[in-house]
Amino acid sequence: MVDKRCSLQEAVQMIQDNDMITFSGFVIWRRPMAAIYEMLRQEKKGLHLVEVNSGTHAELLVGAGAVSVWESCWIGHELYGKVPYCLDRKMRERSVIIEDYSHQQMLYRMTAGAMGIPYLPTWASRGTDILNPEYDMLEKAGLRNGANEKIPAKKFDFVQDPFYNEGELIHVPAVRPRVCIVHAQQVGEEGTIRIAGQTYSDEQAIKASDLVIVLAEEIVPESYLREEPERNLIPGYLVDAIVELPWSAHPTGAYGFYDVDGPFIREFAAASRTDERFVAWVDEWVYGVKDHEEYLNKLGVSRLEKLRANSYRKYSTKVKRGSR
Amino acid sequence: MVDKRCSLQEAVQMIQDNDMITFSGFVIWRRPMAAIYEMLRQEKKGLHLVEVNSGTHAELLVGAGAVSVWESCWIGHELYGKVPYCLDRKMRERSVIIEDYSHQQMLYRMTAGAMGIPYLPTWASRGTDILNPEYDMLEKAGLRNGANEKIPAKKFDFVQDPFYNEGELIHVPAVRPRVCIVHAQQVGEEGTIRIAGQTYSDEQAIKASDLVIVLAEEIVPESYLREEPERNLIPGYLVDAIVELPWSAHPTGAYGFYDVDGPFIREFAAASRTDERFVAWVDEWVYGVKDHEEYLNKLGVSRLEKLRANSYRKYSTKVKRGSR
Amino acid sequence: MADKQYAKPGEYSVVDMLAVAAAREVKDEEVVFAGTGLPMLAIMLAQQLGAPNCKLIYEAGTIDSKGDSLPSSVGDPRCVTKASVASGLFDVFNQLQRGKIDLAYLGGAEIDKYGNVNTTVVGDYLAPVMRFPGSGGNPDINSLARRTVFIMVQEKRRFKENVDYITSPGWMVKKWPEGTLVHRREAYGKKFLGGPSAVITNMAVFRFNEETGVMYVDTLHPGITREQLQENTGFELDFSHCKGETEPPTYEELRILHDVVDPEGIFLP
Amino acid sequence: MADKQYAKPGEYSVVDMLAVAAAREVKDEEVVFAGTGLPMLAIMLAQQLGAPNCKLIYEAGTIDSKGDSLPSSVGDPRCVTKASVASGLFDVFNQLQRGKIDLAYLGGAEIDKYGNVNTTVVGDYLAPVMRFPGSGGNPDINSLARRTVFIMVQEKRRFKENVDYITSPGWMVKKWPEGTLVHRREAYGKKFLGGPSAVITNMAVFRFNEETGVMYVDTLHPGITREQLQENTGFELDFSHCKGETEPPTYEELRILHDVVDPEGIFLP
Repeated sequence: MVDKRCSLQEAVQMIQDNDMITFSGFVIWRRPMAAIYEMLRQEKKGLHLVEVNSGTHAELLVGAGAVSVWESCWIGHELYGKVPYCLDRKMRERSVIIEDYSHQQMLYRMTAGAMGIPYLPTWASRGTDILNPEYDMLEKAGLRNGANEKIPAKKFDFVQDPFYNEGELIHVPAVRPRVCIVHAQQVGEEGTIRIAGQTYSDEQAIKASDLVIVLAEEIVPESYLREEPERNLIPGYLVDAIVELPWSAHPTGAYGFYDVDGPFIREFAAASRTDERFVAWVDEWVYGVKDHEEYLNKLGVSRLEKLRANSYRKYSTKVKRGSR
Repeated sequence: MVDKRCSLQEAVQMIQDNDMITFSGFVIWRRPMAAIYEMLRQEKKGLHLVEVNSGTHAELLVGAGAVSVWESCWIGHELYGKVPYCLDRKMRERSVIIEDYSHQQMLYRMTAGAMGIPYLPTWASRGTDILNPEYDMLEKAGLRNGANEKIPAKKFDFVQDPFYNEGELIHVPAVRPRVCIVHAQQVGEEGTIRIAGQTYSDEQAIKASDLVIVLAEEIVPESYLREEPERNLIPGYLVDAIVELPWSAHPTGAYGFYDVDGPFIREFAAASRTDERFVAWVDEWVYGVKDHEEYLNKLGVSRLEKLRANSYRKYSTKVKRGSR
Repeated sequence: MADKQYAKPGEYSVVDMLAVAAAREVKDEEVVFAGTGLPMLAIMLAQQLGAPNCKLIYEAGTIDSKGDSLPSSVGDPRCVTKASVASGLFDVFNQLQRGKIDLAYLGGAEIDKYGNVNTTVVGDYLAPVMRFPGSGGNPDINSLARRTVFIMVQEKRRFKENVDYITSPGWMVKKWPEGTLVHRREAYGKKFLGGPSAVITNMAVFRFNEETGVMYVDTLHPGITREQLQENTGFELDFSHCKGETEPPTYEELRILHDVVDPEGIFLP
Repeated sequence: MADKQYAKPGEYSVVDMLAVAAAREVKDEEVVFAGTGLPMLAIMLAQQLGAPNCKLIYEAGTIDSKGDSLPSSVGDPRCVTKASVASGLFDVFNQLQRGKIDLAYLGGAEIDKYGNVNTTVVGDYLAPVMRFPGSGGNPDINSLARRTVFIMVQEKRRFKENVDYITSPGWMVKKWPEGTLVHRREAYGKKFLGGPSAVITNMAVFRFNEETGVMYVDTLHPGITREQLQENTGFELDFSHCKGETEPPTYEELRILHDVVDPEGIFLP
């Protein structure tokens, strides 16, 4: 059996400049943040992000200048920051191409990739400017010419239903990322992935991608996961690299392990307002630490222990979330 | 809260003659057999079966003359009978219309129904006679004229991929059954369904259908099922009727509860060779018993106890399966 | 209903009024889609009051959860507590498209008189002034739920004659490739399931004439005048169907909202 | 390999030979789709021998199971034991279409010289003589796995110049709407992933010339003559690439097959 375990540095070295890439998680939950930081340290460039939805992790990559194309439906920090300042800045600088789809459309694009078909039909979001043919930004940038086999020839297609005569559907093209980086609570030593709680769109993101890197809170025996195969999401042969790395989703949260570190994200979101403050923030929290272990030590035990989930409730009962 | 619990008789009364109908399970596993028997007792007629795959339950309905259209990919009794004698007989009599699709095509048809879209694209089974335009039997029978809104205008469509230029895909029309009858191991009193083991295509069949009837081995407290919502398949609001009925999949098997009753199916398969023997068999096992309880008593304790699953292994360790 | 004890102006905040008015939109047994923030408060309040059996769906993949700790986002583990099903986006978006969602609560940065909402950019899309977070599931939910209720802040710059970009479809939507505005019924044809039924702000409740697709004032919150409302709106308001004052929060509603739904003060400071 | 102890004719059955020959088709680490019956025996034997890390997928929805009790069907609870994932058809058929399946074992009632298989009807489809069970997943798997191995009974009526109905596609398939026979590579274009690589019967192993799409005899099972094989075949056989005799089962293979894989005698009486 092939041993897929490796260090975070080795795993991130598998990502190439200009890769089409996607991630596990939902906005500020179960994002593979330790790998994002390491991508910045390794100075990845020209990434083409395709995400069912986006969040803090992408603001970091965009702010650091690692991203050339962003295709998704939403970016922000939820309660901890409503404006995606990095993407906003790069958009106005015209250094990042933004291709807007709706959430369901992005989900279906990823699902089509996972199903091995080039598109899926949907009724979602008809009548909106998302479908405005003038707003096909990859086309405007000349990137739909077939030179890059990962980029489809069209943003959308409109097709009449010939079966039930229900009208005009939207066909959305599959996305087929070269890389998916996943944060999971548990992975077996052969690669079986178990996600606890909501699975978001992880199954589709993983199955649509050519190369799958998993950061897991813990590696557990396959024999344990195989006692209840109904609870597992992904078989091992779809996984290429496994990194055991506790707290590797911080500051995003992970069901059963830890809550979102709201103040941390709020500080980052505030710092992201200007390029200078963004640079200072990453100098401190990314380049200023050698690796994930140093990052955790910088955060300190008290901070992490407050975030740690109650094992019955699956979320932290110690974290202060509101004004009371 | 609406109380959805009812008797088997009441639940089966919800099925109307000429309904488009589908079932849970896979060939000879987790078929709602008690409801099939009751459908025969209530003399349902003109049913339009749409099934991802078919099996013993459908041979019974077809043999009894309850079926006018069968759309599926496979029918038989696996190891216990390779020939679908009832469908074969009705086919030659031309009293049942057979519309052949492949397994993946039927699955995608049901999935399209569950997704609320009129079709799905697939690459599966290109180059075969399944796609022969001369073999569109609903068209030949004049049933694709729009009079029945459940029947699509075409059997297939062929469409070029405009996004990645990968060639000609098959579009298969959604199926939208009026009724789905499900056998589940557990259901909560509000209708939450938990299926143990393989879920086959139950999720798609249930979600594609307008009316859902569940036969459950046991009704359990919702609070128990809600302790682990990741393990549940279907929320209660998608369920219309709940019948608590142990052994209601017999002679098919149910993961964690009982094995397939091979000799019973083999006897039925043998009896199905001629109309006379079929009639004698249903006279004994369907019309000859008043209800499910009488059926179970006729089977007897010894027979059922041999089939009962070992609670760790999830299958019976007492049943004799082979020649040794 | 006769024994309802209404709170008086000053005893509740505008956010309280908003949450209470929104909660009253849901009927019992309905299946409801809710996003982060005020929608969560509204639906959880409704579950404690007139709609104990309404089923709450979160976009990230949970169905009918019954937790006792308010989630701060739809991806929060608190959304999973005592749910009927915890799954993922593919489950819930498919149910939406299948027509299983009765009501959805949504938000928006800008809205026009037809209920078209913008959450994407300020200014020309091809030379934008500012980026908003983007559509999320707003247009999907808004195009496929049977009724949607928008919860918004009432400001002149947010209530516009025309939004810069239609992120989420109202009653008059764009028909492509021409981009002409047509009625939603015409654009959606057989797959028309419904549309925006109310817009609830800190000042008023608006509803729609479903034939013309135009928004009108249904009720004004206690203490708000027509003039104040018009001053905070960027298009001319239709008061011809105004029924008067919005029913204020009751003490019981306020108690539940602050003590049961959001005792930590996450969305209600 | 030098110390292999081959069983002699008479010490094994034709079914043993079939299962052993089929098991030798799989390479270690491959992802393999298997159906009910002999395919299960073949793949489970392979896992005990040269391919301990091959991953077995069952159509009903289990992936890489490692049970110690032979399933009697792909829907059997025994398929779930110690699996990596137990899910449903939507999972496994999507993986198939995504190109993740290296090898599949299939069966058939009739086959032609191009590897086209019929499991649907005997006679004209519009006036059929007899109904078979139907396609099942055979054509899906056969059109989307990288290699497929057919396990069949060698009879003249089953090995036909042309099958009555192409249920499952071989190397020369029908192009619709005309129905003309074209090479699979031409019909499948960019989505060509592979095709039938072997047909294993009780008498011989066949392979395909992938350019012409025509089946040829690769090896004859011990004791079978070319004349006997031709007598049991409905089209003229190509012996020009025949490598001689099929490697017979070893005593070790027979022991594993009967004592470990099918000790209950479900498929091996």
